[in-house]
Amino acid sequence: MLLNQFLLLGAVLFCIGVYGVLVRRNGVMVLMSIELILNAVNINLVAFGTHLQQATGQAFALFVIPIAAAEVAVGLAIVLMIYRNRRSIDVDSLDEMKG
Amino acid sequence: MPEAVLLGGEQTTTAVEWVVFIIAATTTLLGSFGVIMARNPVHAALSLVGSLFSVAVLFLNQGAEFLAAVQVIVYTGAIVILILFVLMLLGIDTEEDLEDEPLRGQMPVAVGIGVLLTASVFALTQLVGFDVVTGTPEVTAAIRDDMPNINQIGRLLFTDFVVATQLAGVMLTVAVVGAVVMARRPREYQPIPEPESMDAPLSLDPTDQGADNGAEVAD
Amino acid sequence: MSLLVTGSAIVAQQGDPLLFDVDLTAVGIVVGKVLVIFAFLLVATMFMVWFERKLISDMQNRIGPNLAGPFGILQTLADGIKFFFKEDLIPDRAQRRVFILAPFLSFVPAFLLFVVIPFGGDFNDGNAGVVTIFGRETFLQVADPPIGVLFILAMSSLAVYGAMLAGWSSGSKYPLLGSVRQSAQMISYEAAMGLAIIAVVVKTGSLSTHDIVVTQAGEGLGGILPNWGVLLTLGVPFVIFVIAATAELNRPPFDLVEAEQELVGGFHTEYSSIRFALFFLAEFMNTVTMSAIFVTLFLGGPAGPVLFGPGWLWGIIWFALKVFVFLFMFVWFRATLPRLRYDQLMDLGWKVLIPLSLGWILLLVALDLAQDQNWNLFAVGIGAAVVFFCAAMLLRAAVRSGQATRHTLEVPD
Amino acid sequence: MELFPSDAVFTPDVSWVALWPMVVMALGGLLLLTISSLGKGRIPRPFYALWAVLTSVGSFITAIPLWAQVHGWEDAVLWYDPEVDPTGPFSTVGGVIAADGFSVFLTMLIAVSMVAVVLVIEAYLDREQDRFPEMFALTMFAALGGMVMVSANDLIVLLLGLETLSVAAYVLAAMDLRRVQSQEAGFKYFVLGAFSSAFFLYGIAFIYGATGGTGLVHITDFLAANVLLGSSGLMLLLGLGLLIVGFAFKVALVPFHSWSPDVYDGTPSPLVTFMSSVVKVAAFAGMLRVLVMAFESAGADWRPVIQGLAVLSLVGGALGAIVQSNVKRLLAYSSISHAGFILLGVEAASDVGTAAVVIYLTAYSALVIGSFTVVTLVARSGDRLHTLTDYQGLGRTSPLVAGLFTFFLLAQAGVPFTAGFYAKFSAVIAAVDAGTAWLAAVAMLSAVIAAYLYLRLVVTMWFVDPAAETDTSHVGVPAAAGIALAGCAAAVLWIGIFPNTLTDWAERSVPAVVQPAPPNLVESGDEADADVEFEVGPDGMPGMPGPMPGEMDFGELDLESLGIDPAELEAMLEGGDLGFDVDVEFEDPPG
Repeated sequence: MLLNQFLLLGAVLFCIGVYGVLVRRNGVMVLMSIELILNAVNINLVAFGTHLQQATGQAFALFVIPIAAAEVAVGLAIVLMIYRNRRSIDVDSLDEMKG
Repeated sequence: MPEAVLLGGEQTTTAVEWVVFIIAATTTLLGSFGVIMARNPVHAALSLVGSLFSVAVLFLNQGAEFLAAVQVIVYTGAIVILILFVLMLLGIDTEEDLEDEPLRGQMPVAVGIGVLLTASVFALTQLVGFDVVTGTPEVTAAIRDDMPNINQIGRLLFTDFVVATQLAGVMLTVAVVGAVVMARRPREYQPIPEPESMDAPLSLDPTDQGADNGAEVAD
Repeated sequence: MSLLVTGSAIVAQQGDPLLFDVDLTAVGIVVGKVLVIFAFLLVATMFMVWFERKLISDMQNRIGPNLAGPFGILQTLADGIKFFFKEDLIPDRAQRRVFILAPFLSFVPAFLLFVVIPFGGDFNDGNAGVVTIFGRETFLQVADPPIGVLFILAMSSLAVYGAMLAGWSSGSKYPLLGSVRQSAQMISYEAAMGLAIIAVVVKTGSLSTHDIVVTQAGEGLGGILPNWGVLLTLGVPFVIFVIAATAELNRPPFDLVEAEQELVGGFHTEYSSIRFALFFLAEFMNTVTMSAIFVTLFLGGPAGPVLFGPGWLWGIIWFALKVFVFLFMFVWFRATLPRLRYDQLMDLGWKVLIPLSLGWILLLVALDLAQDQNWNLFAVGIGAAVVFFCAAMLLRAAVRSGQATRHTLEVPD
Repeated sequence: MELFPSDAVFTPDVSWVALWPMVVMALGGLLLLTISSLGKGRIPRPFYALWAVLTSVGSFITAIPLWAQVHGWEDAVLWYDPEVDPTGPFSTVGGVIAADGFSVFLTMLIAVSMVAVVLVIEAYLDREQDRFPEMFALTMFAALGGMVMVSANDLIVLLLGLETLSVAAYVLAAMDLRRVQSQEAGFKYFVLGAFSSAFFLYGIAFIYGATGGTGLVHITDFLAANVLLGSSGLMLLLGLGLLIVGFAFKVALVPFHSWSPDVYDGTPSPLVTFMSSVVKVAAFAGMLRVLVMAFESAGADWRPVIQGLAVLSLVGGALGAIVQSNVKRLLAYSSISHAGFILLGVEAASDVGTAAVVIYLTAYSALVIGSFTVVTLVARSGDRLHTLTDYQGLGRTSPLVAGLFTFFLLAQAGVPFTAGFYAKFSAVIAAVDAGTAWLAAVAMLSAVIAAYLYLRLVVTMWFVDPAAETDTSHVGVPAAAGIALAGCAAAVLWIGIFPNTLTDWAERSVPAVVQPAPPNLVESGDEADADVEFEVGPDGMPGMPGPMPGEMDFGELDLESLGIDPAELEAMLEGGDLGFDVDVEFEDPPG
């Protein structure tokens, strides 16, 4: 069973995700980077579960997936809201300039 | 008295496992680089699909069939589709026009953490070796050879993890309610413009870096 | 001395007996099976294209294709050759790489889906569909993973990408609108489809398509009726699945993605030549595959009586006949039903199908539990029906209340 | 030879009394959503506020029998039932939910805080003419997540409680749909929260890899029985470090704090009361249970880290607050400084320290809810007036509000005979008791610095003339907010003047390591033909999951349906070759 290799892959993926969260300036991209981090965690959990010969690792990973889904849903809703509000603010400020 | 604990499965690595691992790990990393490098958000989302799909293959490689299927169904079938949907709906799919940098102040700290982390995992796996794990498995959840993977996980979800399962339901309810609340807006609501004096970390103008959001000097 | 009695959930070894011992013969057999289904799918698709045109023209008192070959049966082939020699256009504003990739993304999942479908074998008298080829026992299906049903869901969720990316990468308005409609529609109906499938899984107790067929091949109610999924689940999930699958396939009356009057050609407006042919083929291939899934989940797959001759052949015959019924149904839908409006489509998905399928699963589980615990089935049924009714009324009231106050909300843009 | 078929299902033992507070909260939230979906626009909003208050009170009341079961009925003030003996701390549902003094007391604290928070939200919604009741439902679900966190005895459950709390909190922060600043605060909170959850998760993954389990009791036992060397030890440390980083982000400790002023600033003011009370209580409770209980034996490894974080937070919070011109940002920094004080109790890793944490969290909740209620009121319609300028001359225009704010600020500064003083005192004592007197000295020094900023705000209110742009209209106190303010003020005074009651409770509010109860065996069929009771030796028994010594009563079983032949069992019992003691009473003796 491979373990070290999975752990290293997880660590690299985690760092790539962290880099993405820090560097990307687009809100949706930040969300995607968070997905990468959570997947790094899942890789670790499944690898440990297989190493320890437990189904617990997989069950735990199964809980990480809904967490990711919930976070994406809420995050996208907030992004949508920011975008909408900003656009109407731009329109409003144009109106002010006219008057 | 016979052994009650089933610690099945020999701990050897087959050539097939190696080959699958190397291919899937490479595509995972390539995809994740695509996510953080791509200029175009839709391309990034596609790279994400590739990366997540490869992770599903890695799960298969580890014998986690159910998890692999769920990974594909939830991530590629729902999460990334949702992301693409929002990108297309807002029309922000061509360049980075939803600017944001929520973590400006934390950058050095977090980069430090990242470096430290990779270094320690590297040390963990390469320098110290993995012969000294003393973890005794909780036999409650030992992987059994005589039962399909999905049955074992199902049993765990409704016995040992029953509280967690219920809580995941509550959490998803909260997410649904939250997303609905956010996504609708009463007709009479007019957005209040941001005051000049306030800190504006997000801006539409790509050249505008915004005020520094650290300590603000009074008066 | 042993007290241990192995329970039903324990199985010694699962899946295709062919794979217990992998050697060159086994590999050869698998490759052979892949080639067979590849050929079958292509032929079935070509037949379906012809069949649809011919049947619709019959229904509309026209003649339809009649020149290429007998009854115009080679018309599809002629069309294919024509497409192949057309000029291949890529719009200037298109995202080139994605534009080229998209047709394959919709074509490949359609093939992969068929991999888990049992298409033959004798399921009578506890035979469990095992056939012997070159001295090796095997199933007449390419792969029987223990998560076959989830594989179906996963592949059908991948199929969205083709159309979605095609529309986006075209760099043009109508295809983009088509894509956005497509993704919303797919997400909405996939939930209902998944829940309908879960009803079957609950009753048959397995996620493997082969095991599902084996269960359905068993003796049904009173020894007269078949033990098919459609009867096991009391009918409703079947209807939900038919509706959801039609929407998932973007076939009429749910073909809003390519509604000609509103969106020109929808997501494939900008496609031409062989790329367009791929989309066209994928669409019909998906129809065939989806019919095969219907048959597998609800109509007992290849299970059926053997009248004479070899059993495995009758499996294939029954399977083909059952698939044909559904192909006919899809064409019939197209010929008779008018297209839905977009809000009707969404309302049907979210406010009718998803709650109904969810409630139906609860009902089935309640009845199962009652049977298991020796409760009075009749009382439990009545109780479940009352709960079902109350929940439906609550939902209706909430929807009404939401509609009444909708004018205070801004329509999302 | 195994007694049970290998597909027998063992279900965890469920003690509902420990779950009722959470169940009430969850049901209340769900029913509120149902009612609001049915009666949209027809039911006045105060009804929903009342509903939320009643649910919180109900949750509190259901926690009383639990406290009584843990500590004895003489403490339950409402009724007395000598029939029930106190069982002491216990855990339920397979040991993932702990019921000990710590969890019960903090559950009650969350319920009480919820009452005040809901009242403030109601006052705010009334002023802003907002009709939507979902804000109440979301706070209730978040409080549920908090309750789960304070009683979680398993890292997975802790994580899911945290996520329930956090997801709701992200939405709440972005809830002011008119101000894009609020959504930006929400997004910032979301990104940081998701980021910290990811660290947290990664930490859990390593701890799971090192110890082979996620249950806190399992970890405690494992660390007591094994010495981790080499990569296992490194893995454990790595996991622990990542967990601490995750917690530090959540409770905003320096240097993981910089989100907190921005988020406090952008979030609708009444919801800051929630974020700074319930969220902090839950996060600190989780941190304390994980570090002090599960990783007690690794104290030498994590205590220096916590000490460092404490020093940085104490000093950084106080210094950062001095230069702020926005009252919400100022209070955000001050709460960072408070978090440093709470760390003093965590760092002590002792019962005294735990009691200090409980006392501090109680006092801090009252103080911070009171303070932010005043901020909500002063912000006027639109929730926009938060600068120091807006507070100039408040003492003259609205003496009542200014007076209460002064009281809460002085209490936060630690003036004697207030809750703030007593809380800081307990934290310092705990640090000295744990042998880290230098830390106590740093804490007192930072308290002096922090006192300056509170005084600066007080002076602004009473002794500075309002500037030209200051809104000098009178700040009214709506009834709902008035009740919350009065409650908080009373609590602050009461804790300050009669600290003994709280100390008494807090000293009994310590987390306990409790082995999970044995699971039940699911039987299919209703015809029981034997009453089976096992006495299991130290190695467990064949066919049963895990070594679970002790007696377990499987109650009445239908042997046939379990695949056990009664006659064969009888023969085995007589033969005595089962390897463990079993006591079977046959209803219908075989043979």
